[in-house]
Amino acid sequence: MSSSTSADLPAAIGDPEGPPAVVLSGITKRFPGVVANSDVHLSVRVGEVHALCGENGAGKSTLMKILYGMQQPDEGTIDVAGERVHFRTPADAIKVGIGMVHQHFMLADNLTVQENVVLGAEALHGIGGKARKRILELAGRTGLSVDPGVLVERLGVADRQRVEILKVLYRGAKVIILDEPTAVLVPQEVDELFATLRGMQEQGFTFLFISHKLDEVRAIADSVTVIRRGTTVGTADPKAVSSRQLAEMMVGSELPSPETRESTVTDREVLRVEGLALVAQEGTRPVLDGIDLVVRSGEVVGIAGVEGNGQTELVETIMGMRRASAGHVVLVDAEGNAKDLVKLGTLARREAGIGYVPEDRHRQGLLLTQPLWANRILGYQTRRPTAKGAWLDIAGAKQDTQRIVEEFDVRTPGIDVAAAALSGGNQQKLVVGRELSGDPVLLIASHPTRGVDVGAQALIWDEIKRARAAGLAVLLISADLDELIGLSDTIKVMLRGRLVADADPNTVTPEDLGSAMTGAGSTSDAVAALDTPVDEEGER
Amino acid sequence: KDSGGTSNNAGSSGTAASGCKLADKPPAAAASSSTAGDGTKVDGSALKVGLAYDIGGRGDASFNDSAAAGLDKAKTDLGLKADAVKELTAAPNEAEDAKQTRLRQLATEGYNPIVAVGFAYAESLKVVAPQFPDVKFAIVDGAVDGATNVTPLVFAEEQGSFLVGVIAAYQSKACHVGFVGGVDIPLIQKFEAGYAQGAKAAAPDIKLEKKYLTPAGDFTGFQDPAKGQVVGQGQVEAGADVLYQAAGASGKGVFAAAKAGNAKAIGVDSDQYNQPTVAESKDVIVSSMLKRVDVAVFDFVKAVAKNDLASLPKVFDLKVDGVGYATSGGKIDADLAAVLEGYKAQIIAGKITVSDKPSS
Amino acid sequence: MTALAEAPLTVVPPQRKRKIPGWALGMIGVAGAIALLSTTSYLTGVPQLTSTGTIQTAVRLALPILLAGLGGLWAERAGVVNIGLEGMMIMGTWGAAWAGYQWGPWAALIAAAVFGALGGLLHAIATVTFGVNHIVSGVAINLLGAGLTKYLSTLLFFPISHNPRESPAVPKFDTYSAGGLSDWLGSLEADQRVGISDVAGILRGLVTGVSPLTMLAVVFVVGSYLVLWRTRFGLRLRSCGENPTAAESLGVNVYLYKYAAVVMSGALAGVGGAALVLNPGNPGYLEGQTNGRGFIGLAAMIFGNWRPGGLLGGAALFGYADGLQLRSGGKTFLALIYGAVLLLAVLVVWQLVRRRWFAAATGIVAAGLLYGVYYSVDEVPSELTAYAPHLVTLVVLAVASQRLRMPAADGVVYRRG
Amino acid sequence: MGKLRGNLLPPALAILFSALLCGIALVVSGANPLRAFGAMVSQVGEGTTAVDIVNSTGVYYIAALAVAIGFQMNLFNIGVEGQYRVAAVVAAVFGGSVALPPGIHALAIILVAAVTGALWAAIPAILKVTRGVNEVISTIMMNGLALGLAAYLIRADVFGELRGNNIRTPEIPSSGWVPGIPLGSSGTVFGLVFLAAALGIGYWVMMNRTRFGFELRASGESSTAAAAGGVSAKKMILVAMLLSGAIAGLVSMPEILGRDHTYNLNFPAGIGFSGIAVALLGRNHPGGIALGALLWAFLDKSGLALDNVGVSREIVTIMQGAIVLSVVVAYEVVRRYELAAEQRRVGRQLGTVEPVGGAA
Ligand SMILES: Nc1ncnc2c1ncn2[C@@H]1O[C@H](COP(=O)(O)OP(=O)(O)OP(=O)(O)O)[C@@H](O)[C@H]1O
Ligand SMILES: Nc1ncnc2c1ncn2[C@@H]1O[C@H](COP(=O)(O)OP(=O)(O)OP(=O)(O)O)[C@@H](O)[C@H]1O
Ligand SMILES: [Mg+2]
Ligand SMILES: [Mg+2]
Repeated sequence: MSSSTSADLPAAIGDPEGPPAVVLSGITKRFPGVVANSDVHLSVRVGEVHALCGENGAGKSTLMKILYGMQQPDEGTIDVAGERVHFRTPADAIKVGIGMVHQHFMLADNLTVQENVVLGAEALHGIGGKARKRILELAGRTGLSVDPGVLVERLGVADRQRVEILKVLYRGAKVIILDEPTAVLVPQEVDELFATLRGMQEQGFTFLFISHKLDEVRAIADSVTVIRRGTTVGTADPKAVSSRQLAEMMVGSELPSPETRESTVTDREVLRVEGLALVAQEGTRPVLDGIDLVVRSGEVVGIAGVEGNGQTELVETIMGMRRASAGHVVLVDAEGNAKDLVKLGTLARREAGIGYVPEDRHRQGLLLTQPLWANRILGYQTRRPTAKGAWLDIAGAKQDTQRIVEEFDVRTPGIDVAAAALSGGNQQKLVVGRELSGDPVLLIASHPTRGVDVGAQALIWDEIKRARAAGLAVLLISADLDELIGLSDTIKVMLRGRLVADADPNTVTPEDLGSAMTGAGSTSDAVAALDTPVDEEGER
Repeated sequence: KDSGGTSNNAGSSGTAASGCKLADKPPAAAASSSTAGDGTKVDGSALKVGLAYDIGGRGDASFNDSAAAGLDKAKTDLGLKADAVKELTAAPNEAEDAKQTRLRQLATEGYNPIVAVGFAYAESLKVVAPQFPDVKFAIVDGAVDGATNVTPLVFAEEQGSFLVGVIAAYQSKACHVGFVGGVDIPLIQKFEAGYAQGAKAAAPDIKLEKKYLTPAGDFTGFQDPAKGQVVGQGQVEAGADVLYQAAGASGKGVFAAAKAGNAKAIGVDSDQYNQPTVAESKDVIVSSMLKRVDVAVFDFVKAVAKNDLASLPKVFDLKVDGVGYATSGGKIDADLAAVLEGYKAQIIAGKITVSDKPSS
Repeated sequence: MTALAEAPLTVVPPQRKRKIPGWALGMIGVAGAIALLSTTSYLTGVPQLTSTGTIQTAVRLALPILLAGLGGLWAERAGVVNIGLEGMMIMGTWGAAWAGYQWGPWAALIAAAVFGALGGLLHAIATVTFGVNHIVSGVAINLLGAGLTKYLSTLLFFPISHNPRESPAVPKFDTYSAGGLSDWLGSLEADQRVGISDVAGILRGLVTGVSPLTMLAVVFVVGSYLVLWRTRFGLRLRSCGENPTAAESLGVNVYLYKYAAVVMSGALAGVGGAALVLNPGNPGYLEGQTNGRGFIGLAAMIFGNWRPGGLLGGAALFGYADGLQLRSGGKTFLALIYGAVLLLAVLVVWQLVRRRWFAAATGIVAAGLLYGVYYSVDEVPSELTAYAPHLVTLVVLAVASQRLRMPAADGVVYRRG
Repeated sequence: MGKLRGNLLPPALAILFSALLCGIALVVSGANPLRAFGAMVSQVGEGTTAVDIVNSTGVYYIAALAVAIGFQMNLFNIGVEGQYRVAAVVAAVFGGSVALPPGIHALAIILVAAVTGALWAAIPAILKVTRGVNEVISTIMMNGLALGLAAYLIRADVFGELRGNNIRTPEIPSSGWVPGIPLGSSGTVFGLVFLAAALGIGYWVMMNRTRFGFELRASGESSTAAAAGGVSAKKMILVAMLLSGAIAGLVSMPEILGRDHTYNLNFPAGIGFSGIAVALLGRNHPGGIALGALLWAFLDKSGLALDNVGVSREIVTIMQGAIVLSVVVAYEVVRRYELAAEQRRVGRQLGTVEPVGGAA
């Protein structure tokens, strides 16, 4: 498969009338404590976009990693273009024309775009000028317009996504696996991506496409296979089924919805952020710039924004994990005492009544090797029931953990198992349960249901709604626009470190939000631009 | 390619080859006779002798080896039996109690006398010696206050160093000599003090370079020839053309520097001209300051055998040939030898007192 | 996707245009350092700062540090922290003495590399295969290296050298000088003209009495750069230190590259040990000979920002500071303090130009303090100058640490799958 | 039960493996391993060896605790070596130059040692927190500087005094001594061995029962999770390092207050590095560290016996290195195995091991 340009059809996979591009049969893969894939069958025709759907942890990524040679199946066979193959490493899969864009970016920040692209495929065009020429040729196709010599760390998410696709193209892959490529993109970017895919499809590329967003699946896929708890449930024609039907195939039950019924917003302010600014360590360009924000008791304020526009920084600055360079964070407690937190540390802010569900539960939410009850203490190490003064109250912590496990339906054999042994959804339920336990007046929830399966998602939504009804103020950050629209009482759009628009969740559509998020301007009455226009000079 | 040892020493100022303006020579010595050899045959075959070496032990080509030589001499001369001898060696950086254990072990196994080689044993002996009042201990380079059964075997290193200082002054063409000490501790300072005084006595205008490789407490200075070489080279380039080293294993570096810089060198402790490990640079070694640990150890064992410890000198100095200088290699001609004997006689006679502390 | 390409979607740090390439920056740094030294030497009347001998010494002392640092560089570029360099270096000294005694200096070099590589292999097995914490494994290897060589020399050297802690003398490399050039520079240096003599002294130090080992080290530095940054092997190796998961997903055998890098690291450290044995002044192996140089090499590498050129600078700085204090002691050390005052003055002006008032004020205070020391003290106590290199390293790291960037996955235990 | 197995199995395997390795090395070099090991074991009964082992265990234990505090949060304090040396000098100088009532005097010395150790550790801590300087490198550099500072402080013209060929700080009057438990001819157990034990208990309580210990372990396990949980990483680094330094400062107190009563040139080096190894052996657990310290001390002290049977004592160093390396490997293997086993157990209990068939 040396230097085949993507315009020719590859020798192995090409003929639409020939054998299927990929056939997986009887794939079984066991991990300690879980069978990720069990007797999976999948057949992908040449030139189609084949979608793969299923709940979290259903085994989609595992299956794709097996097809890409990153993991070896315990049982089962793989045929590519009618030939039996055995992949020991990704290199073997690449050799027969399979490429994969992973769920999480697989890029080395401190290497250049060119280095990232040619890595592992140096045999094609070397690592010098010839490779650069080839990259520039291919870059146009993905819409990438940066110099191959820049470091990847300088790129935004969409560009990184393009580099990932470029990597696959560069290797001359004809079967391309896209594992949740749209998770980090806004609707407009998704449309662009789909346009690219369709173009490539016409040239003979075959796609395996994974997404949790069923509308997207129906928009792009030619056929869809549903996986539930490690096994294939069936294959469907996406044009013939509704999103709802698909979802029910995945879950095997009714779908929950995030919609809030009636407004519980009061006029008692709980959080007031004024002129909050944050300057990144090097350079003087502000990451947060003049943020003004009010969250009232009983209100959910949602922040929409493309990843990397400062939402993470906003949350971490409000939590005191980053030092604001200007502005105030005023919290009003249940007795009505206002207090400026901007000089305080994270612990003091938590003690003042903020609960915090961080965006990454593995890195920020949990101590993975510690038992569940020790995780209950994290963030509450100064308060009852987990501590008495400088001493830990281990009995109290265990008791309260037991309560959370029961109330929040955390599926675990006990509170002494390590947090790592739980599945993602159960881990998240534990985190949410913990953060709602300290009688918070304000909950900051970052992507509270990201990567959580439907059941857990419904429970978490219910709990947030319940606490809201009881007067909790919630600041919600989510990339899931349906969740955002469904849960929020007010939505603010964040772009390049500023809040640029307000949206009304009752009328706004995800598309409207998407265009506001990319700065394309409001296309709908539901989105009202704020009077701080985007600073064009900041684009350099 | 460099043809070995011709690198010019840029620093050696205009006085090269002219030598020092020498002070008046001391009066010739009356034919000195050593006090050794009183003829009577001593029998040591009944003794069990224990030796506790300092770091390095037998084979260190330095004072441990010298002590071993004394022991070997006792075997041949006093009839000491080979299996009635036990030698143990200290480990680098060991704790105090390891030294105590070593001494105690020798004592409980019935060895008597026991020689502790090195001042590092002083503190341990203070504890162990009183526990074995019948055992006769000796300590090289140290003393233990108040312990009657510990014989100090100390040396007047400054006297020997004085004489090699004189040699350096007579051998220096640039009237500029150097001293390299291993670690900046009082023991090594004695060498420096005597050397400087001797050189000044022979040539009042002489210039002296001096440097210690590491400060007190950091004993790596005795184990780093690379540093010795750098310091030696530095002194040669500063103009010194005779280097005296008291730097343990680092001294090899000093010799190498002297050889590379066409300078001369003076060894220490034993006759280094004949030492295999520095054979490469033996031609630059004009003399060595001898510290006769072997003599001291032998004399001690002999005194124990005779049951006559009082006969041992308080200090092994020039008078008892406890220190001296080596003449191997033939670099010391008759004139110089006469001068040296003259100074030696003056020191023995007490006309010159050699200080054991550096002047500055 | 053209519309998207125009709108930057993320808060991207502004692209800093590197107008000046790295090598040029290095040249400017070197020129600046020479200017600073020659000014200091002139103002304080201490010619030793730039004399041939000082530079020669600096080169010699820097050599083992440089090689150990290169070893560290290879390992850390592949994501493995190697604090076991000291132990591997010790194994190298032993190997060099053992083979060198029997078959001459080239054999010594090879054996040192092999012995060091064995230490590296052990580190790789522990850290890569078994996923042991890198520091922990390094500490253990230092213990093991010291123990093993002690044991082996009692066993094998003692019968020949009669000293369990020392090997018999090992034959050395001849040294080479650039004949005519060296002499001409020597006459220039002797002229005592400000600037010219200094530069001549420095250059002469670099071309006089050069051992093949020094040339080899230069080759290694340049070679390491070329291999690591200009070949596909190097790209793959570095990718293992930046994002091993990504590398693995592209078919790079991360374990293999990590193994290769760590073994290479050990080999380089071993050669660093050989440099100690084969340098003039060292008859052969000697217990305790490395004396912490492996750790210093690691510091030099960090100082050099995980790059060969920077490492060269770090090793040179260390060798220079050590050589200076060994050769001329407290007086020149004071001169260096004076030099530091000058440097600070330049920096303060720079900060003032950039309107960084706080940094400038800090600089002024520091310069004032240092000048006070310079003014009031005649000679720095030798106890303190002996560790000048350590102090310099500490100060430089304190000043520069935040500009350093280590490989992103350095020290992170990687597991496949 | 499973937990116990997970904690005891790895070190047992590692010791066995290392003994095997060393046995092979001994056989290859022509010695009899059984005789060697036998000599080591029987050495424990000889003279004061047993007591020496206990004393030494105490010293290693303190050093290892100091290291372990840092290890708990992935902070590598390689600088215990320098911290205890500087603390020892300063405390000895202080103790020798003040007059205080008995008891209070000793307490004051201990306090000074702890504070000095903490201050010396504060430098790398502050550099790390404010300037991001890697603590591994900075503490190594600080070890060098500690040697220099100690050498300077005991200069005869600063705080030291000459004793024969030794230099030491003024002797601490008996009011500052901490009496030991005399066991007659078997030696004297240092009184401050009990300080070590108390520190161990305090360490356990702190780690497992206090907020600070929880925060420390949380930072070690995941700095990001700790930060989100309100643990300030900078504060933890600072406090952990200071605490580690303070405990390191106590390392030499048993010896100085219990036996030496002064700091002198024979001050033992390398305890800090042994402390690292012992902390690794004991997996930062106070009980494990105690066993590790005991093992280390045993190897150290009874290794002296190897000289008696003509085996090179260096085999002990090899054994120590091999034990550390194999113990960490064994811990890692067992840890992986146990995590997988736990996940399997949870999976079994929740019934996810076998999926819900292919029900469509
Ligand atoms: N390396 C691994 N070790 C142990 N278990 C694993 C491993 N990788 C995946 N699993 C488990 O296998 C199951 C399937 O995971 P997989 O990542 O394939 O799910 P997915 O369908 O891609 O989910 P998502 O929608 O979250 O991406 C999960 O329960 C997960 O816990
Ligand atoms: N590489 C791995 N090694 C061991 N266990 C793993 C690995 N990857 C995943 N797991 C385990 O799989 C379970 C969940 O993993 P996974 O991340 O796939 O879950 P998820 O439900 O998809 O949630 P998330 O969105 O957090 O990924 C946990 O028990 C986790 O510890
Ligand atoms: Mg997942
Ligand atoms: Mg997935």
